[in-house]
Amino acid sequence: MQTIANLLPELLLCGAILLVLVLEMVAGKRHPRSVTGLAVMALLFVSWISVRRAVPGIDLPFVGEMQRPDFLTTMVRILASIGGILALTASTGSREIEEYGRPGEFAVLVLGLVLGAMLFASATNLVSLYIGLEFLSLVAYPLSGLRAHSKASSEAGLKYVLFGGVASALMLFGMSHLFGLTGSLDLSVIGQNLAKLPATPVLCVPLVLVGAGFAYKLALVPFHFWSPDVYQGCPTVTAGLLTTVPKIAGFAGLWHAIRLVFGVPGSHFLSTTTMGTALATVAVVTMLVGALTALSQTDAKRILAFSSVSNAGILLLTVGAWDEPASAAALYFYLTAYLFANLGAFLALDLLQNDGTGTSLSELAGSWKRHPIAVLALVVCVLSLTGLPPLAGFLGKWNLLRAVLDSAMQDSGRWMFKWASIGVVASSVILAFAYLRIVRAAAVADQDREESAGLDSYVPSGESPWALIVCTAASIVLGFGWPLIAFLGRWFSL
Amino acid sequence: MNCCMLPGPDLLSPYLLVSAVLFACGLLACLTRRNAVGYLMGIELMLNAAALNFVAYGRFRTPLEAGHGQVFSIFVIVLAAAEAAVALALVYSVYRTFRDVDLDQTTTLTGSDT
Amino acid sequence: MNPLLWVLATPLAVFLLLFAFKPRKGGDLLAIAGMALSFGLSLKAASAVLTSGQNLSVEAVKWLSFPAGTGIPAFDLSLGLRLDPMGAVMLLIVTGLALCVLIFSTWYLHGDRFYTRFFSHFSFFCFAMLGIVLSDNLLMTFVFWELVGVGSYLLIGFWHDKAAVSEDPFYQEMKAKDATGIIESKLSPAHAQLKAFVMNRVGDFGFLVGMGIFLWAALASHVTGNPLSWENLSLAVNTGAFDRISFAGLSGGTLLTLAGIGVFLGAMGKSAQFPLHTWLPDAMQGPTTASSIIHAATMVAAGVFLTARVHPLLSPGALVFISWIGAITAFVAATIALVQWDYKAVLAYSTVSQLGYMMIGLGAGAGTGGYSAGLSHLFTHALFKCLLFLGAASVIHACGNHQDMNRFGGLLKKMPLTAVTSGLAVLAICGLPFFSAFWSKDAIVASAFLAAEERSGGMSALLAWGPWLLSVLTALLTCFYMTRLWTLTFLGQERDPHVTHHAHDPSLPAKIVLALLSVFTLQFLWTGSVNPLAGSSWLDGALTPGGAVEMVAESARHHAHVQTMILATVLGLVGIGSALFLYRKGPVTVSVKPVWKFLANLWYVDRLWDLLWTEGLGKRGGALVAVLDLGSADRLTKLETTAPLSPSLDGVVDGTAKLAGALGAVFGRLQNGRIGSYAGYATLILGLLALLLVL
Amino acid sequence: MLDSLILSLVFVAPLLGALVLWLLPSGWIRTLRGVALGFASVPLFLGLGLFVQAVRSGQDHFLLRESVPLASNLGIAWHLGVDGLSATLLLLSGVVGVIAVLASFGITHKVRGYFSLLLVLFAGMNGVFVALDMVLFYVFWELMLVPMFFLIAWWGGEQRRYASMKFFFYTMAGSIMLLVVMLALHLKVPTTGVEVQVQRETVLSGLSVDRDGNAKVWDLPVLAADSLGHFQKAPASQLVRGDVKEFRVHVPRDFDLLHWRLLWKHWTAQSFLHMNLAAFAFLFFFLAFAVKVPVFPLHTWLPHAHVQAPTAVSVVLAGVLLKLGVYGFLRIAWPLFPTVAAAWGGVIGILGVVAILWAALAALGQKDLKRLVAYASISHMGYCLLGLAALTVTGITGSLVQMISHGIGAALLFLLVGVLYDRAHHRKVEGFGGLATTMPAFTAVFMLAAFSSAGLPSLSGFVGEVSVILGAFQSQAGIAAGCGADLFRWLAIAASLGVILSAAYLLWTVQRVAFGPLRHPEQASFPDLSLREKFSLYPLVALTVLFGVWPHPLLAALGPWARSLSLHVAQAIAGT
Repeated sequence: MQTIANLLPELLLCGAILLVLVLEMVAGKRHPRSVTGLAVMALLFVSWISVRRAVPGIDLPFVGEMQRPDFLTTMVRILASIGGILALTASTGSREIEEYGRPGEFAVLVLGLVLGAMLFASATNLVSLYIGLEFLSLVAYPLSGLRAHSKASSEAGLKYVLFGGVASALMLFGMSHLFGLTGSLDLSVIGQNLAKLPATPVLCVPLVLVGAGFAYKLALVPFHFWSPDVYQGCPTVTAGLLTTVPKIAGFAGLWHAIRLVFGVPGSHFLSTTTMGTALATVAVVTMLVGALTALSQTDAKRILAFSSVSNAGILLLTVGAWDEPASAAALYFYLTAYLFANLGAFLALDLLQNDGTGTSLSELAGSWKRHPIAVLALVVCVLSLTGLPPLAGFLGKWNLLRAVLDSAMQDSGRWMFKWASIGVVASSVILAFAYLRIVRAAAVADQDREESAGLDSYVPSGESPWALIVCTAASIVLGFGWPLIAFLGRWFSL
Repeated sequence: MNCCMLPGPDLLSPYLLVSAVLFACGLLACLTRRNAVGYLMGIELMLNAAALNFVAYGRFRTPLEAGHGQVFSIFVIVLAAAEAAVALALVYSVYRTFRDVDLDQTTTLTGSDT
Repeated sequence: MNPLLWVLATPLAVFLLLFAFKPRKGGDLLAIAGMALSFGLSLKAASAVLTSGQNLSVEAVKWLSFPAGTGIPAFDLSLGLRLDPMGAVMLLIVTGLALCVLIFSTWYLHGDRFYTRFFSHFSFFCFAMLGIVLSDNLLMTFVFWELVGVGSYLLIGFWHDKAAVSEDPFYQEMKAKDATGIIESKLSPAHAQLKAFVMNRVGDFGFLVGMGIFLWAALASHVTGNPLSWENLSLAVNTGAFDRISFAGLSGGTLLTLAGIGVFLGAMGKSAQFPLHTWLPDAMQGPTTASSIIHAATMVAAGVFLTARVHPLLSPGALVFISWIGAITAFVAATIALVQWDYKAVLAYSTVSQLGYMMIGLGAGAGTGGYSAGLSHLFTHALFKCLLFLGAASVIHACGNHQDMNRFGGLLKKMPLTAVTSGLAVLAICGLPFFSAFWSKDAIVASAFLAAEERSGGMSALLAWGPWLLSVLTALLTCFYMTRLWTLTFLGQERDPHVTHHAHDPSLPAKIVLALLSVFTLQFLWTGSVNPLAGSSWLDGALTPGGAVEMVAESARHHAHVQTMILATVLGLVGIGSALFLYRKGPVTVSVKPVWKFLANLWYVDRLWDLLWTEGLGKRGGALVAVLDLGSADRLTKLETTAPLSPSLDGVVDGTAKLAGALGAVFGRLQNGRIGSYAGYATLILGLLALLLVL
Repeated sequence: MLDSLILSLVFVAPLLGALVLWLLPSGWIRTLRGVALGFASVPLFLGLGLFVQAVRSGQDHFLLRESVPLASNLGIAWHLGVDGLSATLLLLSGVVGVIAVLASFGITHKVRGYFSLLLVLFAGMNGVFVALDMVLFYVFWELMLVPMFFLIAWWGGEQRRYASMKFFFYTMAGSIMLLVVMLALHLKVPTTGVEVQVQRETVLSGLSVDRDGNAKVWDLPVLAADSLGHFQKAPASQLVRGDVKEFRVHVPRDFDLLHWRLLWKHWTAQSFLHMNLAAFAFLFFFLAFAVKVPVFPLHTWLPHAHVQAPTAVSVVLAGVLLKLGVYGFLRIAWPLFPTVAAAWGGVIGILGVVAILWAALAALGQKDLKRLVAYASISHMGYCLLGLAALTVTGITGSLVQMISHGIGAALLFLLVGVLYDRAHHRKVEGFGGLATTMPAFTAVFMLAAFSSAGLPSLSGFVGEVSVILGAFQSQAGIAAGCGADLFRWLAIAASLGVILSAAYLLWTVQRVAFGPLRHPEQASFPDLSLREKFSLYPLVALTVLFGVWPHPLLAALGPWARSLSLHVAQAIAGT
């Protein structure tokens, strides 16, 4: 019972989902807002609970060997719920979502996504891992295919589900062989059994297959192809949500899995160094491919999609760096900064979209005349993604590089990470150019077509601007969070 | 591995072979089918291949571990069903918008066109 | 306050006042008063110096001071004033002439649009010039050197909005036919001032390098005080500072020669020595009175003055170089002067030629008396050339700004004073006995002779005797073209009445100035005796070089002088006679055609400079580099849209960006929208990886 | 605490100003201008006060310095300080800033945004000049990027988008590598810190005494070997007596630029990515700063930026931003890696001279006045590089003075081009001619500016150039760079050629624009300088003449600084 209590947030969310469904039935038509409101309340409560339970240094015991809500997980829970709250708030003013007309369903899906994220983040068992992954996906598919009557949206949904299916199948196949190899579903046991095995390459195949599943969730090369199409096609708010919350969960999950499986001292099997090098290689390829591809894109959402690919690569370094507390702190802060900046950027785009324009750069041209504030927010968020001081993104990047280089210098075997750090700055420069094209289109370029031709100005009802404002403000304020990263470093090292 | 050295007629390897073939078929289907539904079937095949593996591996281990395997395979079946449901819904919506479920037609989202 | 400071400060104060307040009228009086004041003070100071032989000086003030570094002591390039006998004479000449010219200008420029501006700029020039005369170190000399350049820049461009002579009908009909050597479209005050400054900069480049080497040497020998002061420099050189440093494998004497030649390059620029002389004739675009002092009497002589200043530092090698440059300049300029129709142009080229003479003298070295000869020629020339220019001013003014000698003639009756005074000056420059140049110029030729005798031991006869030979030839030419000038202008009958029939002598003050100056054409004023062979008595202090020199035997010098005297007189009479005979009736073109053309085209030196410098480096080279840097003009217009890649630095930068973009596009093309191929790529790569692991 | 408060003011005031502007209604244009001017002038007064102090002291030490830990376990501190160099540059940036604001009064659209961005830009500049913590330095360094981008992109000319993108991308590409470099340097110091040997002179340069009379360099206690050879805290008296030669200092792991000055030996022993760490770091610091200077061949962004930027922004760009590059060399690259700097001195000197000549020739070939002046800037910054590479006191002092005088001179020239542009709405050289008749005052200032940057004695341009050239002649740096002792003399000679070229292109321009007959009749109606223009031009003219005639303040403030740098490098070379 005590251990179940450690899943309190998850349980609360389940309850919330039921409540929302009920409320949807009862009052969905008359007070659509109330439904969203309830969902937001629930998430607020959950995050409050999580904050209460976020005690540095105290890892809560396993929950039936399935979940292990350690400090990182608890913190991730907070992030995920914040993401959910922001998305829900934004949805109330988003034309795309409003037109869909069933706020309840959207709310449920968002809650589900957050729940899935929480489960995936703390999974310590093949089963819970797989369920978490599937949960995330199964909620994400309808989210992206939300606007069933729009070609783009439904195509996005379909692509997502088909590609996701293949990926999860690969993962599952890998899992099955892993099970066969080690005779256990528990990651820590798997780790211990693997440690006894010799490091023959063949034995790595199942691991690679399992990795494929993660790669798909995190959109790492070569499993990133789906992401630009899906993010471009699905509603912008959703895209914002899908580029952040699942990634947060995915990295937390990967973090735990890697450490449980390979963290066994005196292992004959793959050493942490080898593992790190492999991850770093994937990371470098991912960040460069993502950045370079972003250069040639002409749609703001696609640019952001590829940038999220590149960012995933950068984040992957912290997982491989293995310098436990420091890289955990780095990972977490980067994720936080990334959440606000990236979600903010998408929300801003959504706001600009509301009066019927698309998100292609040519259509964005001159939008600063129509929505100066929204464009300002967009610029701030994008610059934060660029990693310019004094914005949050810079701090994240600085901290991440610090952790990565630190671990690289402690172990000469991790030479790859030194090059990876060069890769990080290289991809940042390339990405900067891509981001700058968004800024230029939205904030500098004049409208080529005459002012608001055929644009019915849609007044964003509700509180949606607040979400954007929060994201922007956070992107600025966190930039001064030097003490905060210092604390994070200390907390995670406890 | 020790499990493969067991005496008696029934061996692990045939199971593995079957599941491997299943998996290959599924993957092939995914890569070649231009029809969304066909693609889905491919996925189902792969999932089943994995499920089979779980049961098979469990079969040659301690009862507890066998249980683990079977439980997992049940989960797999359930989740596969759920996924199929969602997928088919999306296929349907694609059909409504495109009047077609040919995957070569549903390619409006590429970097190039915009 | 020390008189020297007043001498220097007064013109500056005048300039600042006039520049700041730009008074409608009274500016001229202020300037004259100021100049009179500084002339009076100069008299006082100079007489003190010349009689006592003691230098006057003003305490140096810190200017550029640098703390000590590793191996280099702390040093302070300070500013201080020093007046020695040589400077004293120069000081008198500068202030005196300036005063005269200012007075003359009140008549000459009367009613000009920029009347007052002339006086302010002129005062500025005087300030700078006096700075050179009084400076006690090399850097300060350089500073005022440049400021003098600015002064001349301002005064050449005095009529800044005047068009080029290519649009001036008078000029068009005056110019010698097929005289394409002059680029008329680039001959205007605006062009001339630019040309003058940049040409001087070419020389100053050498000055800077020389100064750099000298400073380096001086610091290497740890002198105390300002390492560039005249004393410290000669101290450093005499204590073998140049043996302590080496550059480009050179050391000691050779390096010293290099440094000396470097500084002399500066002098070449200012003193219009071949091949840097081309700016001076163009400078005639300025007001004639300005030319009379800047481009005839003092500024151009500053180069000679500097060379004399650094004379103790010059190695024998440098001296040979100097005498050759001087000789070539003297000869080339004289030949060009033969064929000019422009009254001022003749004077300009004769100035260049005479400056060449001075350099020959200095180049001949101190022992041969060349040093003193060169300096004394600087002084005498300053006076009679100034007189000639003022005469030119009154002639040109009288003839309605015509400068064409073809249209003059018979002015003797109309403007006798001008004619007589100019005549005296001509005789002086011809160097006939009892006239000033007889004593200075012929002394130069004599010293060249002695120097040649000395050197002929060490080097080929041609190299040794060339300067002397050229100087003798030039003596002949000088007499010829100067007489030609005077004859064509003042003798014969009026050739173009409606040019000359209003002609009359200038107003009284101007007349007085002319008369006053003409007095100085007489030799005894300088030497103190009517005996042509007597050396100067009261100038001795001014003309003795700094540092110990062993003189050539008195007898030898006397011998040389006598020879030269006879030679020069004969040549002079020949030149004068032939010119009188030829031009008594009016202009005639006597010469072999190609030679005439060659000379009329100024030996094509201007052309060459224009080709290499202005057109070549300036226009073509500049344009080329510009394109290599940013790409074609076409590219620069299309930057915003589709800039074509061009082989330029900037193009390379954009090229790399484009390359990255292309690479990205390749990845982007994989994104074909087909989910099947996506899964394909993914599993393919995965499969390869698995394969890699299995095998 | 007081020190860092005062110092923070130099960038906090502009930031506050930006905030205030943001709160004001965008309509009140006069108020906005007034407020901007007010807040921009705060750094000016501070700078002036500090500069006067620096001149008075005539020493190389910090007039104000304070370090407050920000995130202790990250080794980051709020470490600000001002010495002669910073003070002089603060004064420059203050003057240029105020004048830029004055020159911006012509801006009429989006006034509020314009001025707030301008103020943020100032904050960045001044911040860099006072920051003594690497991270802080970097933050301020990058802070300038965005405002500059928008200032060009919004208020710029017809190709402003291209120019702004190029500026942003080029500068960021140059500097982002510093992230890795600074972390590498930081992490190569053990967590417990490292004990390094220091020369006595080094200690004396930052000597302070703690309560019980023990010597400290900056804030670190100095250890000296006692009779038993144990290293104990050294009493200051012992240090001054100079009987002990060998000292040690225990340097913690942090980002303190002053501490980092002590670590060059430690880093030279480390390696990073198969390269010597010191060399690696120097290379990237050099690149980052070289882009800003700009050093040939990394200069091609500058002409675009200048041509497209509005006048006032060009003024700031040429007046201060380019100086930041050289400041980076002086504050970080050279002091932190003296041996590497010395070893690469030859290449750097050559780059400087190539810039001088190449840019001068390019300037000869320009048809656009602004682009011409831009190339003039590149050419003149070449002297800074040469003097720096020469490593003689004279040379370094020269390059410092050249920075200041170029800051004034270039600002002047850009303002003058702006004056023309406001009247004619184009900048083509051949589009003008004979303006002297209609605009005498303008012509006078124009000539003075041209003469000044052509290095005419008695104007500020001369002092820097001549010192650099003379310094190069005395330089032995060629030996340390392994290029032979003569190298720098040849370079000095080549640099002297620049004196001819600069006179050529500048005076040629003056001639084409101002002299000769009036070429375009419609320009006869051009008004001469307006009162506002005079207000922005004459102070600079005054400074040019002042520093030209009486360079003593500059030399007194900068000379000692140059000396200590020169000695620092010399000792380092001797030490290895």
